Amino acid sequence: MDVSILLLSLLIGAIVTYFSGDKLASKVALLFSLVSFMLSLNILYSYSNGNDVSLVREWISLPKISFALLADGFSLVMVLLTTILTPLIVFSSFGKSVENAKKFYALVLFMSFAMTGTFLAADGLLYYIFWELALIPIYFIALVWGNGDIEERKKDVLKFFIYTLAGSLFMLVAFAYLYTKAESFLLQDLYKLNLSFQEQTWIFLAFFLAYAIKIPIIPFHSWQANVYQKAPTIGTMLLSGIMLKMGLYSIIRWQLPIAPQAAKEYLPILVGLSIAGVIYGSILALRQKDLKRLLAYSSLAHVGLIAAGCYTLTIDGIHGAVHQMIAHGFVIVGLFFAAEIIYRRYNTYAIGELGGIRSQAPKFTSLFLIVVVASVGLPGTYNFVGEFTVLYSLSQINIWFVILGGLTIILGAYYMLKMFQNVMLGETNSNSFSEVTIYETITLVLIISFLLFFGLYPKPITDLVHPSLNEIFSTINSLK
Amino acid sequence: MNNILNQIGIENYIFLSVLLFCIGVFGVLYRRNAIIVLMSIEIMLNAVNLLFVAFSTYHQDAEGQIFVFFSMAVAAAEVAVGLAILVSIFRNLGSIDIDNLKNLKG
Amino acid sequence: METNLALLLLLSPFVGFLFNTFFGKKISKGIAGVIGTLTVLFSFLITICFFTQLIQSGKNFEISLFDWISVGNLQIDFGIVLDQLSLLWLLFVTGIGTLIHVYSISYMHEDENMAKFFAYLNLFIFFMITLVIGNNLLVMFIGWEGVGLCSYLLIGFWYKNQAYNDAAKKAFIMNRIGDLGFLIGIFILAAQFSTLNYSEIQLAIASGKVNTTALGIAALCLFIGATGKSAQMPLYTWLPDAMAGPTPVSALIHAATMVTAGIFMITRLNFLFDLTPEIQNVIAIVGVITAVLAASIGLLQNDIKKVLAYSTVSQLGLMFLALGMGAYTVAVFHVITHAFFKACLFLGSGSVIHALHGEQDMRNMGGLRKVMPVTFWTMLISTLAIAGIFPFAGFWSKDEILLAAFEHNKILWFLASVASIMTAFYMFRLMYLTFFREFRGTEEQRKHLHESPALITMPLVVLALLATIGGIINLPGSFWLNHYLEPVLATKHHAHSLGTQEFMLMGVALAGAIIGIVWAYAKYLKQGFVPKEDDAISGFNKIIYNKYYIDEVYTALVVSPINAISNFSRETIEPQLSKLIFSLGTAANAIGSQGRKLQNGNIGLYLFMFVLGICAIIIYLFIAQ
Amino acid sequence: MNTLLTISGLGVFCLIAEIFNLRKLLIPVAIIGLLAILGLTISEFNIPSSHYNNMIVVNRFSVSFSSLFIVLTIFLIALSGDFYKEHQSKLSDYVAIKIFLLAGAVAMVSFGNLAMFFIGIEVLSISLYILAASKRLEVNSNEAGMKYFLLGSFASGIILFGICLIYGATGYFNIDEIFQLSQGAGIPVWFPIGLTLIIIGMLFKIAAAPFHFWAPDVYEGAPSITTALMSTLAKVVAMATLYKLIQGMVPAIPTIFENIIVVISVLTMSVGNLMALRQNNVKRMLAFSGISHAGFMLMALLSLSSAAGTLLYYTTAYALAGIAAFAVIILVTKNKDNEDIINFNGLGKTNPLMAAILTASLLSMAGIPIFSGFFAKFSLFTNTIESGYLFVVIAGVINSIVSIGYYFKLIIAMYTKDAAETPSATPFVYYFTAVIAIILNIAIGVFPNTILNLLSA
Repeated sequence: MDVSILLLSLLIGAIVTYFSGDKLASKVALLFSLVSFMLSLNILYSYSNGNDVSLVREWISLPKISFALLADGFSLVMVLLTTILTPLIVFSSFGKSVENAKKFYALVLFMSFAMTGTFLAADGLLYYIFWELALIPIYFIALVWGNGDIEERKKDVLKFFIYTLAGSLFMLVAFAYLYTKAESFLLQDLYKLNLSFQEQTWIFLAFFLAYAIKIPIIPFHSWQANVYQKAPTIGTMLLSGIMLKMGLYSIIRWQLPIAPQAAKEYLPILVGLSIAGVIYGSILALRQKDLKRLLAYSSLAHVGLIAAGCYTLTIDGIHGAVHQMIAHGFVIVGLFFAAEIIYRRYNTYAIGELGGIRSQAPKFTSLFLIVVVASVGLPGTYNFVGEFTVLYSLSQINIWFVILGGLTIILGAYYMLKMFQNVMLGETNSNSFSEVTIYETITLVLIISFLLFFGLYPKPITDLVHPSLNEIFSTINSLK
Repeated sequence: MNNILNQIGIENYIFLSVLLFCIGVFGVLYRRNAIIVLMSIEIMLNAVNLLFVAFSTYHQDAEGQIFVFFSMAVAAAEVAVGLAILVSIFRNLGSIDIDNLKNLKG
Repeated sequence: METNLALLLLLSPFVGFLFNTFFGKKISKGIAGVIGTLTVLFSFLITICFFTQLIQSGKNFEISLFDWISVGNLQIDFGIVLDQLSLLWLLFVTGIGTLIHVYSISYMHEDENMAKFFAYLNLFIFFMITLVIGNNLLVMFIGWEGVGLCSYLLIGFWYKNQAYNDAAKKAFIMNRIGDLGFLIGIFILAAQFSTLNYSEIQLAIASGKVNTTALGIAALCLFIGATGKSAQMPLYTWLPDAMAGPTPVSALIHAATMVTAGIFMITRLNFLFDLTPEIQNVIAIVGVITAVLAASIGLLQNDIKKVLAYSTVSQLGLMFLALGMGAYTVAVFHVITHAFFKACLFLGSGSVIHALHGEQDMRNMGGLRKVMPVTFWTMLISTLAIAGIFPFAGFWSKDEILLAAFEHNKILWFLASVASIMTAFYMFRLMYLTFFREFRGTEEQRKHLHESPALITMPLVVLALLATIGGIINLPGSFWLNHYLEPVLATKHHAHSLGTQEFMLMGVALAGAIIGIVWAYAKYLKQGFVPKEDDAISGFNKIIYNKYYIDEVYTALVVSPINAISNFSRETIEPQLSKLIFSLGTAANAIGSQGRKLQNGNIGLYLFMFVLGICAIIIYLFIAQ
Repeated sequence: MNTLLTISGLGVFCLIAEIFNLRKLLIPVAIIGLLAILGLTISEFNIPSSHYNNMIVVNRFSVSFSSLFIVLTIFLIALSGDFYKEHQSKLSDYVAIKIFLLAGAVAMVSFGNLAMFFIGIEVLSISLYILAASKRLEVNSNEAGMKYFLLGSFASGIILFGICLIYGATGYFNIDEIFQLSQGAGIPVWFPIGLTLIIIGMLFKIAAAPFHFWAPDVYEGAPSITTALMSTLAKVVAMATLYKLIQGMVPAIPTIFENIIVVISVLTMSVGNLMALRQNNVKRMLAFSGISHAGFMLMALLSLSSAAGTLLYYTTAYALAGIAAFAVIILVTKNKDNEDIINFNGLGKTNPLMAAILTASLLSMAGIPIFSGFFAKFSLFTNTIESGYLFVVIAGVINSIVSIGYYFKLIIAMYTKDAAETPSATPFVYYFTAVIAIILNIAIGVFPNTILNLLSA
C-alpha cells in the first residue's frame, strides 16, 4: 500500500459526497474523511515498520514530470494533520444546516485532497498543481458560503485569490527555470542542483513570494484578516489550520534545500521579517473589535514565529517549527470553532456585543479557556513545545531575536486574555446563551486532548519527524 | 519585353508599385465612403499585381503571372462579399459612410 | 515504590481537581471542599513520609519519568527530584495548603461556584508541587506557568466584576514579562550546558570552563523571571491588585507559596548565582528597594488586604536582599516563617471581612477585638511575629537578614531596618484600626458582627502557633535549617556565632520594631486618628496613598503607547496596506478604462493604427540593420 | 490531400442537400462526414507526402492541426443546429460556409506553396466576412462584417504585397525553395520586408497588438456562433499558419525579428488583459482574452525549433475551453438583447452544470492546474525560459495574474448574484458539446503527453 490511496480516498470522497445529496452530504463527508484518517494511520504504521510507502510513476515524458509522492516522517505528519483536522472540521459543522451542502462538503474534501497532495508531492510540478488546486475550493467556499456584505466579500476573496495566485505563479516560473537546469522536477534531482548564488537568490525570492503570501508573512498579509473574517468558519479553519501550513511546509521541504546559500545570506532579514510579523500581528490583535479578525491576527503572530523558526536554518528551529505547525493547526481550529459556537448563538462576531457568557455556559467557558491557554503557549500544552524550541533556536542566532520574538509570550497573553475577558466574562449577558451541544463538546474535547497529550509527550511526533528533518537539514548544510 | 525591363530597371517597377500601393493605403486612410475605401483596396491589390508581373518577367518565370490570376479572382470574390455587406448596411442605415459604423466600441 | 509514592504526591491534588471539575456540580459544596482538602492533605502526609526518610537516610530521591522535549542535542526529561530543598518547600506548601483548604470550606460556603474554587485550588497545589519537585528548569517552568494560570483563575474568580478580571489579567501578564526573562535564561543555560537538569548544571559549573558573561546574563534573566513571580521591582504592581481574589487565595498564593517561587528558583540555582556577584548585588539592591518602597506604600493604605499585600511585597524584598547576599538559608528561613504569619494574617483579615460581609476598608472597621477574640489574638501574634518581636518566628528570621546585611553592607542594613520599622508601624496601624476603639461601620453591619466558625478559626490558631514557635527551626546555636540545607548549597554559609555585635544588632532591630509599634500606638490608638477620605488626602501622603503613581506611569509609558500603536496600525497601516494592494488592481482597471477610449469604434482609426504598426516595424527593421 | 478534397466535397454536398430538401439530415450527415474525414486525416499521420508540385504538403504538423480544426468544426456545427433554428432556410448555407472555411483552414496549415497559402487564407477570410455579417437585419452584425471586411482585405493586400516581394527576391513561391534561398547570402532586402509584411498580415489575423482593434468590435457584433468560430478556429488556424510560415521559410529567426516578436507578444497580452478588465459584454471580454492568448501563443515563436508541440497543445487547450465557454454563452444569451455579464447572474443556481462548465473553461483559460490551460502555459513558459527569454515569461506571469481579474468577474456573477428569471429548458446539444469539450480539455490537462509529444520526433 502506498500513499496514493489516501489521495484517492479523499477524491472519491469528494465525488461521492457531491452525488450523495444535500441531506447525507455531511455524513458521507465525515465518513470519507474518517476513512482517509484510518488509511493515513495505516500508512503511518506501515511506514514506521520500515516499509516504503512512497510512489514514483512516470507521468509525462516531455517535459519529464513524474507522479511522485514522497512519504517520509515529515510529510506524513503533515498529512496526518490534514486527515485528522478534516474530519474534525467536518464534524464541527454537525448540528448546523449548510445551504447546498453537497457542494460545500465536496469542496471541503476536495480541498483536503489537494492539501494532502501538496504535502506528499515530490515532483515540483505535481506539487505546484496540488498547491494551486487547493486554492480553488477555498475560493468558492469563502465566496459562496461566506458571511458579511457580499460586495465587500467578493472584493476581498478575489484579492486573496489573485494575491496568492500571483505569488505562486512566480514559484512556477522558478520551477520552470529549475527544470531547464535539472531536466527533471523530482525533488532529489532539484536538491542535487548546483546553482550559482545569484540563481539561488532569484529562485529563493520567487519561492518566498509564494510562501510569504500564503503563510502570510508581513507585509504580505493584507488579504488574511479580511478573508478569515468573511469566510465561513469551516473555510477559515481549513485556511488557518491546514492551508497556511502548506507554505511553512514548503519552506522546509522546497525552499531551503534548493536555495540554501540565499537563505543563509538573507537569514537576518528573513528572521527579522518573521519576527516583525509576530510583534505586528500581536499588536494589531490587541485592539480588534471583531473576534475572527482578532484570531486572524493572532494567527499572523503565531505563524510569524514558525516562519522565524524555519529561517533560522538550525535543526532546532526546523524541529520547533514543525511542532508549532501542528500545534497551531489544532489550536487555531479550536479558537475559530469557539468563535463559531458563539456566532451560532449570538449571530455576531463583534466583541463589543459579547461578554457575560461564562455564567450561562460554564462548560464552554472551560473548554474555550483551555484552548486560549494553549494558544498562549502555556507549558504542558503542545504549543509550548513548539514555541520553546523555536525560541531556543532563535536564541542561538541572536539574543535580540529571542527577546523580540519572545514578546509573543507577553503580548499573546495580553490580547488573548483580553479577548477572553471581553467575550466570556463580566456581568451575565442579557441574551441567553445555550450550553455547548454534544457535537461541539466532542470537537473541542478532541482538540484539547490532542494538545494536552502531545504537550506532555511530544516524543512520538519528534521520533517520527526526526530522521526526515535531519536529512533535509543535512541537504541544506551540504556545500552547494 | 525583356529589353524594356533592362532599360527601365526592376527598381523602378518596385517604386511604382509601392507608390501605387501607398496611394491605395492613403485612400483607405483618408476616404470615408465605403465604396471608395473598397476601390482604394483594389488599387493596393492591383499595385501588387503589377509588381507580380514585373517580377515574373524579371525572373523569366510564369508563376508570378499565374499568381496574378489567383489574386484577381480572390479580389473579385472579396469585392462581391464586400458589396453585399455594403448593401445590407445601406438598407439598415441609409448611408455608406464608414464613420457611421461606431456602434461597437469600448 | 518511591516512584509511585512520589507520583501520588504529585497527582493527588490533580485528582482532586479533576473530580471537582467534572463532578463538582453534582455533589454538595461541603463534599467538594472536603475532597479538595483531603487530596492536599494526602500529599502532605506523603511529603512527611519522604521527609522523615530523608532525615534518616540523607539520600535524595531523583527519577526521570519520561522524555519530554528533545531539541537537537538538548534532551529534556520530565523528571522529579525530592531533596532537602524541594521537600522543605513541599512541606509548607502542602501543609499550609491543607490549612487554607480547610479554611476555605467555611469561607467559600456561600459561593455558588465553590466546587470550581476547590478545583482551582487543587490545580494550584498540583502546579506548585510540579514547580518544586521538578529536576530541571523546564519542569519547574511548567509549574511556574501553571501556578500563574491558577493565580489568574483565582484572582478573577468573581468573574462578573470586570475590575477583578483586569487584576487577574494584569497579574498574568506581569508574570509573563518575567517568564520571558526566565525562558531566555533557560535558553542561555541550555546553550551553555546542553542540559537543564540542576545537578548536571551544577556538575558542569563545578568542573570549570564556564563562560561567566553568558552565565551572568542568564542569571540576570532568571532573576527577571523571579521579580515577576515574586513581585519585586519593577514588576510588583500586580500583587496588590491580586487581592481582588477571595482571601484564602491571597493567603495561599499571594503570600505563602506562589510568590516564594522566585526565591525557590534562586536558591535552587545558588551555584549559578554564586558565580555572578554582580547579579547578586543587583538582586540585593532590587530586594531592599522593593522592601522600602512597598513598606512605605503600606504605611497609608486603608484596604486591609492591600496593607497585607504591600507587606508581602516588602517582606519578599527582604528575602531577595538575603538571597543577594548569598544567605540562601536565611532567605529560606524567612520564607517559612513569613508563610506562617502572613498566611495567618491574611486568613485573619479574611475572617474580619467575612464578619463584615465583604467590607475591606479599615476606616469602616474598629473595635472588633471583643467580638472576634480568636481572630484578634491570632492576628496579634502574627503581627508581633512580622514586626520582629522576640520571641516570635519573624524575629529570628528577620534578625538574621539584618545581621547578614550588616555584615555585607551598612547601607543595605540601614534600609532594611527602615523597612522593618515601617513594617511594625503599618502592621500595628492595621491592628489598631481594625480591632481597637469603636466600630465605625454601619448599623446593619454591627448587628451581624460575629466570630467566625471553627473551620475558619482552627487554621488561624494553628498558624498563629507556628508563627510563635516557627523560629526554632533555625535558632542561633542549633541552626538546624542551615545544616539541613547544606547539601543543596554549593558554598557553605557559615553560621555566625552569637557575639556582642550580634546581640547589639538584635537589640537595635527589636528597638526599631518597638519604635514602629509605639509610633502607631501614639497615632492611631492614643489620638484615635482615622485616615481621611480619599479626596481629602493631600501632599506627599497623597503620592504614597496612590502608590507613587507607579501604575499610572506604567500605563503612560507602556500600555498607552502599545494601544496607540495598535489603534494606529488598525486604523491606518492596515487599510493603507490593503489599499496599496487594491491600488494595483485599480490601476490596471484605470488603464483598461482609458484604453476603452482608444477603442472608439472608428474604422479609420483602426486602419491608421494598423499602418502605424507596419511603419514602426519596417522602420525598426531598417534602423536595426 | 484527401482531407482537403473530402472536406470540399462535403461542403458541396451540404449545398446540394438544400436543393434536395434534406435539411433535417444536414447536421448529422455533416458531423458524421467530418468524423469520417477526421479518421481519414489521422490515418495519414505517419505518412508524410506532398502533392501537386508541392502545393500541398502533408506531414505531422498539418495532420495534427487539421485534425484539431476538424474537431472544432464538428463542435461548431453541432451548435449550429439550434442556433439557426429560426433560419432553417439558410441552414445549409451556413453549414456549407463553415465547411468551406474548414477547407481554407486545412489548406493554410498544409500549404507548400505561397499560392496555396494565399488561397487558403482568402477562403477562410471571405467565409468569415460572410458569417460575421450573416444577421443581415442587425446593424451590429453588418458593422462587424464591414469592419472585418475592410480591415481584413487591407491585411490581405499587405500579405499579397509581402508574397510579391518574396517572390521578387527569390523567384519562387514554393517554400522549400525559398527556405533554401533564404539561407544564402546576397538575398535582396525585399525578402525580409516581404516576410515582415506577411507576418504582419498574419498578426492581424490572430489579432495581435497593434493590429487587434478589429477583434473586439467584430466579436461583439457578429452572431455568437461566429464569434465562437473566430475566437477558436480562426485564431488557432492563423497561429498555426504563422508558425508554419516562419518555420518553413527561414531556418532561424534573426534576432531583430525576435525582438519584434517579444515586443508584440508582451504588448498583445498586456493590452488584451488590461482592456478585458473593464468589459461588460462577455463576448467582447473574451475577444480581449483571446487577444491576450494570442500574445501568449506568440511566445512559441521564440523557441521556433521546439515549440510546435507546445503550440499545438496550447491551441487545443485554448480552443476547447473556448468552445465550452461559448456553448454556455450562446445558451445563456440566446433570447437576450445583449451578452452582458448581468445575464449570467445566478447561473450557479439555475443551471449548475452549465455554470460549472463555464467556470472550468474560464479557469482553464486562466491557467489553473488540472485544466489543460495550465499545462499549456507552463510548457510555453518552460520553452521560452529555455530560449533565454525569462523576462517575457515574467511578463506572461503578471498578465496571467491580471487575467484572473476578469475571468473571475464572470465566475463571481454566476455564483453570488441571484438570477433575474427562471431558467428555460436547455437543448441537449449544448450540454453535449460543452461537456465533451470540457472533458477533452481536462483529459489533455491530466495527460498532456498525448498532445504535447505528437510533434516531437
